[in-house]
Amino acid sequence: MVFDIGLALLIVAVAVWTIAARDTFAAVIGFVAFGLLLALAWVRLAAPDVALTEAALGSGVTGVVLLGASTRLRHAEISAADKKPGAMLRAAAAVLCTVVSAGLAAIVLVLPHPAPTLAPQAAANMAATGLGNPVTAVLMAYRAIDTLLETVVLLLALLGLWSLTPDPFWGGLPGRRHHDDPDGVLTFAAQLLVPVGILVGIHIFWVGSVAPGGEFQGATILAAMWILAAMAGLVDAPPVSRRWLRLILVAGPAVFFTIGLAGFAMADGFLAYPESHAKLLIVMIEVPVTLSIAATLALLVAGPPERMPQQ
Amino acid sequence: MSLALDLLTILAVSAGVFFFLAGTVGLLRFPDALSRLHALTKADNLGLGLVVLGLVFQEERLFAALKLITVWLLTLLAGATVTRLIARNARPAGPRG
Amino acid sequence: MPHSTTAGGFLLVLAIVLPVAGMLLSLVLGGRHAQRVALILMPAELAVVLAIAFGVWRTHNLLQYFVGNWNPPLGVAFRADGLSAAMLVTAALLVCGIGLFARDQFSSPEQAETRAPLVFWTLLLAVWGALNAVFIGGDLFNLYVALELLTFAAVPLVSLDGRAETIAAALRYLLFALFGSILYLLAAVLFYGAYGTLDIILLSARIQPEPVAWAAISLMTAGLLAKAALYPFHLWLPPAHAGAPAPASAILSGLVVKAPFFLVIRLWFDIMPRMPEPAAAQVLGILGAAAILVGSVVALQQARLKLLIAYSTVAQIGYLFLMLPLAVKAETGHPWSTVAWTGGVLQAISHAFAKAAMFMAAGLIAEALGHDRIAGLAGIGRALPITVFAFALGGISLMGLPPSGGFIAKAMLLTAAVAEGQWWWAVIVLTGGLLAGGYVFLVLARALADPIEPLRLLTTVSPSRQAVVVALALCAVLLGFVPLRPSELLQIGRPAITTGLR
Amino acid sequence: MSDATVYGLCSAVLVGLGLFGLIVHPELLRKILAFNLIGGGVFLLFGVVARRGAAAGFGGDPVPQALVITGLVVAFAATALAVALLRRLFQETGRTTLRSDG
Repeated sequence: MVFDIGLALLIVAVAVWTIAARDTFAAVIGFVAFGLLLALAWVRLAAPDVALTEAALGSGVTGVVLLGASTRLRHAEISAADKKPGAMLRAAAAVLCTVVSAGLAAIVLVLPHPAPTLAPQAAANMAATGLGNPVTAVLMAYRAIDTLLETVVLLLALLGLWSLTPDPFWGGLPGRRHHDDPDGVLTFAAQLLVPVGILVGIHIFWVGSVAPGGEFQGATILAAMWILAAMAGLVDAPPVSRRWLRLILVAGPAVFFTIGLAGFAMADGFLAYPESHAKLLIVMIEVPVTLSIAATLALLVAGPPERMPQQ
Repeated sequence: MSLALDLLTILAVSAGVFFFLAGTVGLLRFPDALSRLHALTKADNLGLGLVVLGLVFQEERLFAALKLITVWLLTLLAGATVTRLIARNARPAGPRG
Repeated sequence: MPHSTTAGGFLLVLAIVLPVAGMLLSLVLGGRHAQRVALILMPAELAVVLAIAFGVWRTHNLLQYFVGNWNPPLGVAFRADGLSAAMLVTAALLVCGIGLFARDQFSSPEQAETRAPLVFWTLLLAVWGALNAVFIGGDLFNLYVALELLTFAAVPLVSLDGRAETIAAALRYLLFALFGSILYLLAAVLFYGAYGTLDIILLSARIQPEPVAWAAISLMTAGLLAKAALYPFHLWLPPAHAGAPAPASAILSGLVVKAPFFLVIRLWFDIMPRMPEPAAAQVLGILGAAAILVGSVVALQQARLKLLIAYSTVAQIGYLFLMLPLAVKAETGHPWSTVAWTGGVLQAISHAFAKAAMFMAAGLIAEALGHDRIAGLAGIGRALPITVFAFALGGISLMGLPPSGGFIAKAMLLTAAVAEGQWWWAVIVLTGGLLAGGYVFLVLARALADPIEPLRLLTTVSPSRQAVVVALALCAVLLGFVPLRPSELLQIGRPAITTGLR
Repeated sequence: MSDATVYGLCSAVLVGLGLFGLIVHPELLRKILAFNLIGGGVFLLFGVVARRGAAAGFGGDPVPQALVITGLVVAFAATALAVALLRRLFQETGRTTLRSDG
């Protein structure tokens, strides 16, 4: 109990520092620390799956995106007109926010005590899904439509990012070509860490059906490994117009749709799995989805195409 | 037997904590980014190693102990990579880099 | 209220699967095929949507589908009632019109794949899929994902031509949309924390008038207002909708802005019928009235045609929210509340057609003249008679002159306001119509004036595109022949309490 | 005062802090950062609700936990798109704030 209070206070302290820090770069570093502490809080809330996702995606990959942006925008000139708002507005904002926090805290305290829960129903129907991990059962069986639409949302964000490409660069290579001296520490570390990371990513994806883990966490780790290899200059992003790249990006949702529609014939409805080999079908969906999400996350971090392939 | 193990654990973990403390002091006291990085990576990696050692004594299952040690090795590698990236950013035109 | 998947339920799945699958296909095939996939898909999806509407009309009950055969609260349900059927058909007709209109503006060259056409056609299908998901979603978190799908499909449409001000407009739009989504999420977690379900019908059975419920309702409403650009949150809409290319701004103003309003209706009329009538309905009415006045007055001062139409959208959204204080008579099942309810929905549908036609007409005028300054419109009436005629038809519906859907909607709102004794809303509706008349005539007078030096057009506008614009404007006018009483279709699936007539 | 309530209060404070950061900072990157902070707070509230609903042998109700994982992925997609728009705005105009700030 004392540990929780301490952790909560630490999280709030880091969050205050993230808001109060003057320099954006420092604020982003604070945010990454905030994300990792939040992952610890998720472990304390008995949600290891979410802790993994928060650490890998919430603070890791988001941190990389924000860090990349803050270094690029470091010398942006702040025109006088947009200086920090006056003390009056800050005071008003502070009052408003304390009221919002207090209201929310009051609501949290007054939540009903025999807290309504769907855990018993989720547990009762687990046998039909053939899965051991309840969270994966919710993601892939009970609310499979949300997961399906969410992979499409990720793909749309990537398409939105690509739509920002200046016209001459369409079909080019996303992001900058990073170079590092071949016998430097980074290249050595990348060559050693990337294979291990890919192994860990596949393990976390595979173990997801019975223990904490799953496709999103595994995909994030695989994407992180690709980003590390790209940063060390070992690998370069493929041109955006390549057909095979688009196929990989679309493979996840496409397979999810096909198996979902096959549910009409095999089981009794869209995204329903026949009980006999529900787990097999779910794994058959998860493999392409993990690949698609890993590719999408990596390309989201790489950014819109900025250079043409040198034929 | 378990008393000795507990004693070893307490010793190792407290040594580890001491090194973490040293690293943090280094972070606060040292003038520029590079020396801070130096202090942090040295002290914290060693500190983590000792804490992991302390935990290994408590661990019955060999597989879990090996997992703990791999965690430490991965942190070493990750630490080295991140330090290299920050150093590259902090002083791009280094003497040799 | 059926408790399992109903007969035509699988059609609901098709309504979402077809456009999204089309989007994936056009992304993979790329190049010229993206447009072909979209154009092939439109009639098929229109058929599915019409089948849904017919299914709802024939059974006189809502179509329901439990995804994966899991019953709520564990599983997610799709439901299409009368209101969803009407909005689905509107969306289908509008997207088909936009598809035909944008055929050669976004045609991809044969050899290389270029950016704008691929992005436009893929995102058009994505917007369609997202709209269908919003209209038939039955679960609050599923609706959150659908709203995000809609936001991520709409924001890149705004900055499609890559100019600096459209990128700034797209970024401001994204920030407001994110602010709305976070408030919506906060409300969803409070609903789940208090009642253990996110399914709309189960929630309406379990909800009690207690602080948690009021907090969740106000947070969700505030979030949806930010996404629907109602008065205090309307800053992002004009630059975004004016900056987008004509077919994109047509779907943005016509439908994308309506989706959050649709969810406000779901929240206020499906989740809260048993709650005592909140005073907040009056607040929403006041915000709607403010939107009408501010939107119309600022529209009068605009120098550019597309900005004028965008501010007119801000005003017409105000009309939508006027419906709330009139139609939310929970317990008493006041007979006039169903009249106001039908009026509000008709206003949403007729505005969709009229505004899409006006934006597309403005697009054609801008293409022909090379600019869209209202001052320089002199003589366009003679050069592009059909386009200006379509613009005028749309304007008639906005003003609420008799032979148009707008007239029926405003007439219903007026009668409901007077009958329920809230006469001040009637005054607002009339002044709004007057101001709308002001800015439409402002444009028409300038367009029909004789030019000082003879007008030379940059490009000739193909008559087929003008025909599409006139067709959509006629749809808005044809809505004027709907009988002046609560429509049968829109009452299907309403919780029994509010249908006072029954 | 179960441990779930501690994190509930922590999430309430985070939402307030994020809102403050959102209003006060004119730079867009700081606004995106503030959004992520509020998002973290709201998802923590999901976790608290899940922990309170622990039953049937699970440490927490799996449904809100699954919703958080979906929400985190969507939130990341939003951040990536917002940052891309911001970087393109910076390339075009050299500024990282919106003129008449909404």
